[in-house]
Amino acid sequence: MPLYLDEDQQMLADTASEFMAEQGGIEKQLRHWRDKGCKDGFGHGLWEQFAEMGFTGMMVDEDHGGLGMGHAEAGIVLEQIGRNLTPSPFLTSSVMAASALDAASDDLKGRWLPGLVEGKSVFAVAVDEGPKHNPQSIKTRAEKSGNGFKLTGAKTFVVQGASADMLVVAARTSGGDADDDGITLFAVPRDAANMTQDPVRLVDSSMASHITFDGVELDGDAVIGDVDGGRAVLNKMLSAGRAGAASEGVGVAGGAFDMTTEYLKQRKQFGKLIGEFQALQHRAAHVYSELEIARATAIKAAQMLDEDAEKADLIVSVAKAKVGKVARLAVQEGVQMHGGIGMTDEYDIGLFMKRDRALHEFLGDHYFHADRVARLSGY
Amino acid sequence: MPLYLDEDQQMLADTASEFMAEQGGIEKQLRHWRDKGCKDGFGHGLWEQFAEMGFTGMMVDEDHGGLGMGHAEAGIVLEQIGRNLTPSPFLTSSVMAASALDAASDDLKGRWLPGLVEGKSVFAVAVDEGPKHNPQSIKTRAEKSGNGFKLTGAKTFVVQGASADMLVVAARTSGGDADDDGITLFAVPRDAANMTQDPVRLVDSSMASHITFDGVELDGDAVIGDVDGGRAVLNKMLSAGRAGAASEGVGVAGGAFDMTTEYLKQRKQFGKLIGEFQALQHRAAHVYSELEIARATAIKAAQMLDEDAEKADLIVSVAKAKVGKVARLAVQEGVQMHGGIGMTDEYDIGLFMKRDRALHEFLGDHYFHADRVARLSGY
Amino acid sequence: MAQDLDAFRAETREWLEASCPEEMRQPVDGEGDVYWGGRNAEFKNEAQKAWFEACREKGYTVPDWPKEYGGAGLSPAEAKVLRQEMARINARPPLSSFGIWMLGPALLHFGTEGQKQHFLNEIARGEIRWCQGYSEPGSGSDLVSMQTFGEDKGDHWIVNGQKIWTSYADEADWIFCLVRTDKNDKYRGITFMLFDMTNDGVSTKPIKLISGNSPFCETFMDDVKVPKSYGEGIPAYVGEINRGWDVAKYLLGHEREMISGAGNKERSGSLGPKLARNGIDNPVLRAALAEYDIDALAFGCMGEKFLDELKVGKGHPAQPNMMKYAGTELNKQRHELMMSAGGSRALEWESEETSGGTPARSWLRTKANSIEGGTSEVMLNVIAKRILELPGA
Amino acid sequence: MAQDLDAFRAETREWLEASCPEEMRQPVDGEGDVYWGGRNAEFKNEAQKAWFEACREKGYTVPDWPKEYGGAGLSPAEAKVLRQEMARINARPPLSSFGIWMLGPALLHFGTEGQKQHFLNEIARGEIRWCQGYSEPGSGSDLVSMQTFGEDKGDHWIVNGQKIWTSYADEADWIFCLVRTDKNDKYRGITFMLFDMTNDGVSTKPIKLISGNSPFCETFMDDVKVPKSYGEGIPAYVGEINRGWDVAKYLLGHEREMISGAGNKERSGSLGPKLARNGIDNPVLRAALAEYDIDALAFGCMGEKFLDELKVGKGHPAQPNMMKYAGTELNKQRHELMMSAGGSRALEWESEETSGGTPARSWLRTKANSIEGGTSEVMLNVIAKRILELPGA
Repeated sequence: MPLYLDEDQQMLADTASEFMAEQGGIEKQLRHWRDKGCKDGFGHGLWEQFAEMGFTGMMVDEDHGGLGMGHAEAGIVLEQIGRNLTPSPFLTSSVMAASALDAASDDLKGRWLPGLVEGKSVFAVAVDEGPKHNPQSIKTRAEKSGNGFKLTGAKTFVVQGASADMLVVAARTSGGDADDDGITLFAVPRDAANMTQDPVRLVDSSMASHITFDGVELDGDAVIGDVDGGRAVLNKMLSAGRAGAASEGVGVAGGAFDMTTEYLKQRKQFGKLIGEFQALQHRAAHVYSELEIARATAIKAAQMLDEDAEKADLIVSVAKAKVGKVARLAVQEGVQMHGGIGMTDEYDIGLFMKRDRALHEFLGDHYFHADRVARLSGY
Repeated sequence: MPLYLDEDQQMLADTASEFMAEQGGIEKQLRHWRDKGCKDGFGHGLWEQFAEMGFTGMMVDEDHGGLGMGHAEAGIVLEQIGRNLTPSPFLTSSVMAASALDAASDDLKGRWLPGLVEGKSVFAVAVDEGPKHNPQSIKTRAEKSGNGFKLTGAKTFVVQGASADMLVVAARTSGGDADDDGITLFAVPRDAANMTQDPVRLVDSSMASHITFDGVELDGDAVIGDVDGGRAVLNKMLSAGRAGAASEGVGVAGGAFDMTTEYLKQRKQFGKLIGEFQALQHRAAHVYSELEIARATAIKAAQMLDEDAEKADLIVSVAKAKVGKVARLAVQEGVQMHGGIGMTDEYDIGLFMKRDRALHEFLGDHYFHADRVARLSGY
Repeated sequence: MAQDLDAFRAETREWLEASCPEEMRQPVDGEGDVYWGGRNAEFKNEAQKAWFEACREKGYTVPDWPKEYGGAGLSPAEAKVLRQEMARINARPPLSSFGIWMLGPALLHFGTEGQKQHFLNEIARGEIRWCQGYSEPGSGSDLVSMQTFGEDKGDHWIVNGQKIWTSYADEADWIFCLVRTDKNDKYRGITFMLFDMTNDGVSTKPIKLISGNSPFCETFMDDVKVPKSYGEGIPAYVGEINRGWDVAKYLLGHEREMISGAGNKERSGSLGPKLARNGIDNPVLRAALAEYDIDALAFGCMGEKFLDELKVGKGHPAQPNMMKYAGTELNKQRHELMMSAGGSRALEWESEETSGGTPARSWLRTKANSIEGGTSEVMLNVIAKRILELPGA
Repeated sequence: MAQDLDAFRAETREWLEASCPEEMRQPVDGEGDVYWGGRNAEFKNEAQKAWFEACREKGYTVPDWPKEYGGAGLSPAEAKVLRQEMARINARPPLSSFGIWMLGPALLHFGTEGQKQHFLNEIARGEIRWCQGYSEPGSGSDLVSMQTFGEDKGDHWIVNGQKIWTSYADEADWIFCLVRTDKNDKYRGITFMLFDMTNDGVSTKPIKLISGNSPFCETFMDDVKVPKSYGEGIPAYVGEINRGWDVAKYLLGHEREMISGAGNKERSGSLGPKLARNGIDNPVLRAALAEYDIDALAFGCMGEKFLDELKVGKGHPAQPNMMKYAGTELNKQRHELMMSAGGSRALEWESEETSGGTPARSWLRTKANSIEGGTSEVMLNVIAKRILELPGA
């Protein structure tokens, strides 16, 4: 598969770009909900528009009302989401939870997928248990209890957890804290008893929950996939999320970079456009190079997931790490080159820096993925 | 002690600077001996001139004919050595071996120090046993044998080993490979039987030996300090060498940087002096900043050794690492800014890059010292 | 001499023991703990008041200023002892102000005797809170291109224009302000004016920063009447008319020196040991911390060298620019690493556990370090020109 | 189509099996293993000769050139199959030359039919070894400022001047050379001339590099007589007189594309797994390798995207400049890390264990990557100007 967009993908990119700029723009969405102090951190109306565009169920197979598209196409939408800093549950619901539900029973699919496709439901994923992403260690336990399970433990950094109708929760049903085996994924409905959410606003104005499970009773049919065999589903969901986050990160970096080059062409100091200063030109050209490389890597990672390629895991981590480093560079250079006004809330460039921080941390920062690249490479 | 040179030190700096530029310059020493294919890699005549200047024995106490100066003063001479790429056994003989001999018996001092002070003798140190510096692990063994010891093992990267009249060899007399205890230092004369040297030329035109000890018989009075108690002496010798190498590295970096800024003021392209291009100006200004910081750190490390300060070890590693990083930056920017002619053997800038490589590797590169900084800091 | 200092130290220790309330021996935890003085100042609590008043009586709000201007007239050595002893018990500064940090040094250097008597005493006693009017929307790095204009009306000027980045202008009483008084001379057409913020035509508007805080304002001047004198020997400007750029340059240098010196402590400390308390599991993050610690500890050595050289007048006069550049870039990196080590917890913007998002807000605040007081780019330009003497720089 | 390719692959495999001697299926280990052709060429051994001659007969020294010019006329898809099959058995290139890489593409694009017939066949058959005369001592990055002058004498020029960085000029037969033919027009006053290095007045002097090797020369032209034509329809210049800069620019672009593409394989591979075979004990070095591997594998993705886009004419025309910049900086970093991992052993300059200092010499050689074929600084200038369209760039 060539590493550029084919005709269909280019059409999708154009559609997504236009839609997101018009409906998902910073003024209309991010600032609007932020300044209102919205408890969701995103607009349900926009989510329904996502559904009308076919985005919400784009990775759901056609038998369940979706479009049966792949990571490459989701990445195209995510790049536009990133570029416009559009707050939405797309990554967690339509990419990650959808990936997990792909392994679920027909009953479970029938229960949750229609709402997703229609843009009525929002899903969240509960994996992390500490401030740094470490999915190898799962301490939240689900013990057999009658016909079902009883869930005990705590999760953190559950993005949009409080807005979610259903949470995909990774729990341990057997084995030790860091074992590969013994993981089970559960679809936990929002109204489950003995589940307490403590939602907090994050630096990028999104909401994330600390969640406590204090003996949450779950039916046996809440299990996604096989009992004790959830690691593979979890890994697939994480890969989908990481590749998606990489694509979104390319958008964040690209948006920040475009704002910055525009500013270089407008702002005058010392009687010159600041874009005329060679030191800034070279730094901008360097960011451009890095950004192109990051974009290619994100596309490649998505394609490899779609092809179920052998080294997909490695390249997904490479993409998450590379995009992480490059987006950080792009927002840092963006704020610095904007000078004083870059520090003001009135200008958007700071919003890119904030979003990069949260997105970069989500599902493993570049330190995590650099370490993973080394491990996967055998050193 | 303030972090600038006092009056005496300034005098020493002026003397050393003038002497090294006149007698130890690149044309007269490095290129001369290199182009002759000299098996020593340095000139014995210059070494005798070092003695006349009082340099060879500057750290030897006055009772043994030296000047009783400290690491700060040795660092002043070493910075000039670095700046002129002067090949000499100063660092290994006058700083490291002298530091070890400070712990030796009067007999041993009497045997070796006069030759050093007079510039007649050259010493080398044999610590490393693999391509990466790792003095914690000493596998070369010295077993009791009659009145003395029998040495078996192999050492590598013994700078000027083949030119040395005496080698300070770190060997294990008891304990396991990585134990702190059980190390003994020996003063091994050049003509010791069953010692084989395989001298090789290094990238900077210096010579270093791979040495095999195949049952080398040593008298008991070849022991420097206490049997089994050599770790402390070894550490002191290594600290002296590392702080000295940092000072020399500051000189290498400074010499390369000065050559480069001179070139920026001479070379024209696109109708301008290339030093007028802001991108190069900013890079040069950045190197300047880093270089000043590195210099301050090297001075501080030497002073702390002289004061036997508590955290001297930490700051010595900081200095070796920081200088390593900065000197590398300075030579890389130097070659790049010189463009094509920087790649030619005819210009000196490449010689700075070569010397930096070898010096940076000696006694631990910045990776080694970064790891050590973390360990010494408890993480 | 050393004996005198020992006596002074003992005396100071005793006085501090008696005068500094327990509550004032805690680290400052946010803006609320800082006492800025001024007409509308209120003390947060009795302890703050008592501590301020005790210091004011001793001249310890500005310990190294002469006694006749409200200071304690301490020698540099004595002032250092006082600083050390205050640091020993974690004593908070009794009074913070731009009058102390900025205007004071300018007046001590350029002011008339009348100005010193009048303004310095007010500052030392915390009666007037000052703000600084330098930057304008179109004049950031290129400060000298500023346009705020004062029309000469004989015994007064009529000032029109807009300043930006005026710290706490909405809470300040007076402003020291660069005003163009000659449009024909870029450098020699600026006057360093002092005037009351309650004058007609002065208005302010806070600027909300990405950190969510608003320590800076836009300040508008709309036909503001500024008299040329506030009485016998008290001109309303510092230095000479049209020579305000000399004062401004002096203060910029002073500011960079202060940033270079003052910021040292935090910036030159290693970070790894602190963060390691919560564990550093990731070896790549550990490596990044080690590389940072090398840079930070090395910068600490440079800070020491810089201050040592400053004391004896060694060192290149443009060296503060290098210190400002290196120190601020380092501090940004420090906060990046703190955020990375903090993980998702550090992302929180409003939670109690983070005292209202302190890590994230502090991180964002540091991004201004390399912009305010001269951008890193301007610092590099200055180094290239004045230290390296590169052509055309 | 795919079926045809399968057949071609089978056929190629069979031919290679029969024609490529065992000794030619080893990685090239130094200059001695490369066959450059030319008047004075000597084969290193029988196997090299047999392999070269087998390829020459098939047109496989330049497989994608038309048959009438000595190539095999392979389609891009067929050429790719041949490359793959040769790579599969590690087959060495039968012939290397600047004629194939540089002059050939220029002639294919700008040459007359007569030039193509004459020169391309010579190149394909390895009869003439070419070198390139571009840079001059005063004209590196600013190539167009070159001064070598050809005085028009009617049916010939008299050329005087000096070139530098002429690769293997001391072993080359002919040179393609930029010569100024109009001093009044910087860009439109250069002619792309072809002439014999045995002409009177041409002399060369090898340049010793920091790696100890001398692949480049200085080339001096002292009253060299260059005829304007080598026969009917074979002008002695490519393109038009005074329009050589167009040819030069085309070739520079081609060179950057080639560097971007060709260098990919090594540069886009990860390094950690290779170095880890000897153990990586230091966690900070391991972290640096992981960071490098991320950059290298990511650059590999970019390389793939770049080539995919090149095939269909997508991608910005200045994109090769970006690839050249990123790829060469990466390759330098690669060798820095290889040296660091190699430790003191890698410092050796002459030892047998390092095959005469290969690690160190290769490391030093890479420092030229970001200088030759356009410096990194020039690449960044081009990106700023042509892609980002920044003002005044």
